[in-house]
Amino acid sequence: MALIKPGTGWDLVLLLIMVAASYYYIRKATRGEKLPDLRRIPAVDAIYEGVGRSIELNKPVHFAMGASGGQLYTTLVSMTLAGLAFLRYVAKLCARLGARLIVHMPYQAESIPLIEGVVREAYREEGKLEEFRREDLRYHGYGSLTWSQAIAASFAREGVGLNLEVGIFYSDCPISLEMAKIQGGMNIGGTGRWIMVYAFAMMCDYCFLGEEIYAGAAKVSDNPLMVSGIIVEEVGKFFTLILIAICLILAALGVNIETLLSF
Amino acid sequence: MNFWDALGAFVGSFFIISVLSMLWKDNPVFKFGQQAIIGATIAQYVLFNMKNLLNMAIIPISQGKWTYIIPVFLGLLMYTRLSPSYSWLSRYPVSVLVGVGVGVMVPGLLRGQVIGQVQKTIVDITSATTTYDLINAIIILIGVVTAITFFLFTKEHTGVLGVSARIGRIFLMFSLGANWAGEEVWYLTQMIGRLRFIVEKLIKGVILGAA
Amino acid sequence: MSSTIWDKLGNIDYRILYALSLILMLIPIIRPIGLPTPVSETVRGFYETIDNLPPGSVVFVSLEGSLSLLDEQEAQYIATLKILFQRDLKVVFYSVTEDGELIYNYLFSVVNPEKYGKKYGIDYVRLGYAPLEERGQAAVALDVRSVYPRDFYGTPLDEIPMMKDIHNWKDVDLLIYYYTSCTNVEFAIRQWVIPYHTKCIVGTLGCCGPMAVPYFPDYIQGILSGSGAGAELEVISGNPGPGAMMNDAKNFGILGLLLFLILGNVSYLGKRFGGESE
Amino acid sequence: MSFVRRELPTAILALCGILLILEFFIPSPILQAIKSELTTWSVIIAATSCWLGFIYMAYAQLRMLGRNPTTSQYFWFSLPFIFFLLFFIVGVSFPGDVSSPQYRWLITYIYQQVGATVYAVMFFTLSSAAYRTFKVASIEAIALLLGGTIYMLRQIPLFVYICPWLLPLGEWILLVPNAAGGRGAVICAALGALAVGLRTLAGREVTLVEVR
Repeated sequence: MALIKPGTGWDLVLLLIMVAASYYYIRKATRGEKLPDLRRIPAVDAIYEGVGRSIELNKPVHFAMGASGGQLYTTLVSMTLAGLAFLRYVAKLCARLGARLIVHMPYQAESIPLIEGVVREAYREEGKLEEFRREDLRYHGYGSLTWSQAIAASFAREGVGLNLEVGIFYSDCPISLEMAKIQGGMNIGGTGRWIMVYAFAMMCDYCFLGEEIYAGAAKVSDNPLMVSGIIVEEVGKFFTLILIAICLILAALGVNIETLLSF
Repeated sequence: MNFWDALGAFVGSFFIISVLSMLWKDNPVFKFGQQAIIGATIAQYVLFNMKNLLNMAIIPISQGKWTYIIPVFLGLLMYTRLSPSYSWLSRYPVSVLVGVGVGVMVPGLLRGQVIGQVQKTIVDITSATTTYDLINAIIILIGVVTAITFFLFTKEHTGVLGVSARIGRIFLMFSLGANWAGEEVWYLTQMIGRLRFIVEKLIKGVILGAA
Repeated sequence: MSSTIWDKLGNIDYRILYALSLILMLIPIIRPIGLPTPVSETVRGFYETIDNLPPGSVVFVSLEGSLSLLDEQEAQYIATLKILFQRDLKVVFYSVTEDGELIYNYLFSVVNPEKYGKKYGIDYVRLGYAPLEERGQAAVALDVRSVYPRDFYGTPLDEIPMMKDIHNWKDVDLLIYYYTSCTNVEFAIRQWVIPYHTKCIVGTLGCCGPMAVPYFPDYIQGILSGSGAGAELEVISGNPGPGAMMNDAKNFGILGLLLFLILGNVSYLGKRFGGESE
Repeated sequence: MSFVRRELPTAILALCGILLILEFFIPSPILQAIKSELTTWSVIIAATSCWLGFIYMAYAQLRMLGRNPTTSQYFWFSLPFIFFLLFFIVGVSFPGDVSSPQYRWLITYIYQQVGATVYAVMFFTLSSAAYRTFKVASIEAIALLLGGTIYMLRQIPLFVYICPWLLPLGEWILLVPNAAGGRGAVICAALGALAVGLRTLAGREVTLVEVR
């Protein structure tokens, strides 16, 4: 019997490289050594500005992870976690600066404990636990249709200063983002699902293009351990580029790439 | 047309108009539809999940599959979030869920979205039979490589990397535009379908049909 | 501060755009116009594949559909059903989604087989619903009865005259494969076309079409994508249906947006190059 | 106490994740059985927690009513509950439950119409967004504009009739530049997600660790 399943060899190589890189950089980060600098992501800086704007206008800050942004046990869990990192950041900012935060929760009820935990903890860390309001964690029912309507209604009735949407988005963001825009809100957001990124690119004042949400999540966490994750990603990207180059050379030499990459 | 179909035409049209009126401004008709549908969809969500729970846990447990008591118990722990002093208990079910999530996510990403994509990009070139195919495959390769360089975070986008990242950005924009167009026309069809419902079922079917 | 004409062109109230589009769409729905519909290669392939079948051929129709996406495929279904019933073919319908059976119910109420002189059990059979993923399609190809021992109405397949000689892929002359999840086209290709060289034509959503195009015409002989393809099929087969009206409404509905795109760019260019002239 | 509150859940998370990843690589019936058991567990856990949404919705509605207890507020307050009961009671009281014709009627004429209309509304919101952003302002914006309009017109029969070359050009945009950009973005997003996954398994994901 083979030790590993056929066709998974290269996957294992990539995984091991990423694991090794994670180990190396997490250790480096815990020791407090200096990690490489990251380029700026304008959308991250804009969140602070947006919260300030909301206070000036005396309008609430809205946060959403998508109608189905609470997926914990599916292949999209990474985006849920990235969304939660942004939620933690914006909740802390709101608590510190005194803005009202309204969270539009996804329909997956199993994610609610995590969402409330993150918001409550953010308020606690800022020493403003008494300002945490559970009724501002809104649940809008099942599916993107009711969610889109409810979020649009909330913008119209309660106003919107900053609308931050990071997480898993299907056909729900085109309505919520445009409605925030029409109500005079400032939009910041992004998703890892490439097929929906166009809506963010077109409707947001600042947007995270695809995987920038992960980098952004690490940046807003203000934690060297999270930042080390981006460096790990970079290792993966360089590996991919090198793999493409090597495959091209081998292909030119007549090696069958299809069989090579499916060992 | 029987009574229920006619009533359906009215109810359906009312809800269609209720949603469309959101584009004009917030109004009582929209608010009615929006509040009602929240209740309706929560009922649907609960029904759907209770059915799952019955089929996947309660019936198997009654047939002697005792291990399923554990996930039911873990699921109940989720409700401890409502009490501040016991809320930490909800970390257990969340941990199982996220653990399973990461466990199914990582393998899927490796094969389908990294190695598989690299493989496709290279094989497109090696398997091209005409010059046209070959040129296209090379354009795709350039697009993939430059798009990856656009996403590099540890290097400032200047010099060669700057040019490459710019080209990558242009490819990404093409992709965003095409995605927009696909969805736009698809939603247009949906809009036409709704107008057809009102015109054919309500106006032609009920109002004119009854007259 | 007075705003120039360019500013005004760039800041028209969106609600005017919305209203304009709505009115434009309504015109052809109330009064169909019949704008020309060009027939594309992939739709021609779809039609000709059915048209070229010898009389008595067996056609399997696999339907993965969802009621909320019906607008996009309704015209395809109706036109295909009409073509199938107008010819001397034996058709087996099955669905892989729960909504599929509801769609069949609706379709058979619109395209009544009796009107075409077709009898249940002799000219066509409904097998019902089974949640077939890729493995399910493979099982149907190997042995229909392993997945559908009985038909939709609960009759064992062996008691149905038409099904007596239909057992597996050897007895299937054509597979018509409808799907709504873009990558599922590969199920049909991997489980029917590559192993058994079954002829296969597919119907799908507009957004999925381009992903099926690379398989045409080597693996699949025809593609219908979106309601537009349904209209084309109506034209080529000479059966008018809902597709033509959908097409007219699409042609009209997009005009408002195009006008606004032009206005937006005129405003931009005007501000940039002729900003001073008020 | 800290161990039960913090380390143990993190260890459970890592264990579940690593077992499932191992299952992908190692051919073993035991791992396969564990995987299918764990995935079933997840669905059961999620299904058990389904009432949480209802509780939060009810809580928010109650608080809103408490702040402004007028007659009209009572009406708006009760509306979601009335429809909840309507759907719930119809959904459980007829033979066939949610497959009964009565429940299907509710779904067809309310749920589905609202769903499809929400999709339809997006045609309008995307149109106004395009009006705002599709400007010939920079090379990137032109790429967005070209990719968008050409592929849009390719799907409109009238324009294909007037300019037949829109068909191959639209297809080309979709299959070449769109595929290229999309593929690069997908690869990078996957690597980002991988990094998040590994960090989570290592118990270093801040949002998960901090929640009490």
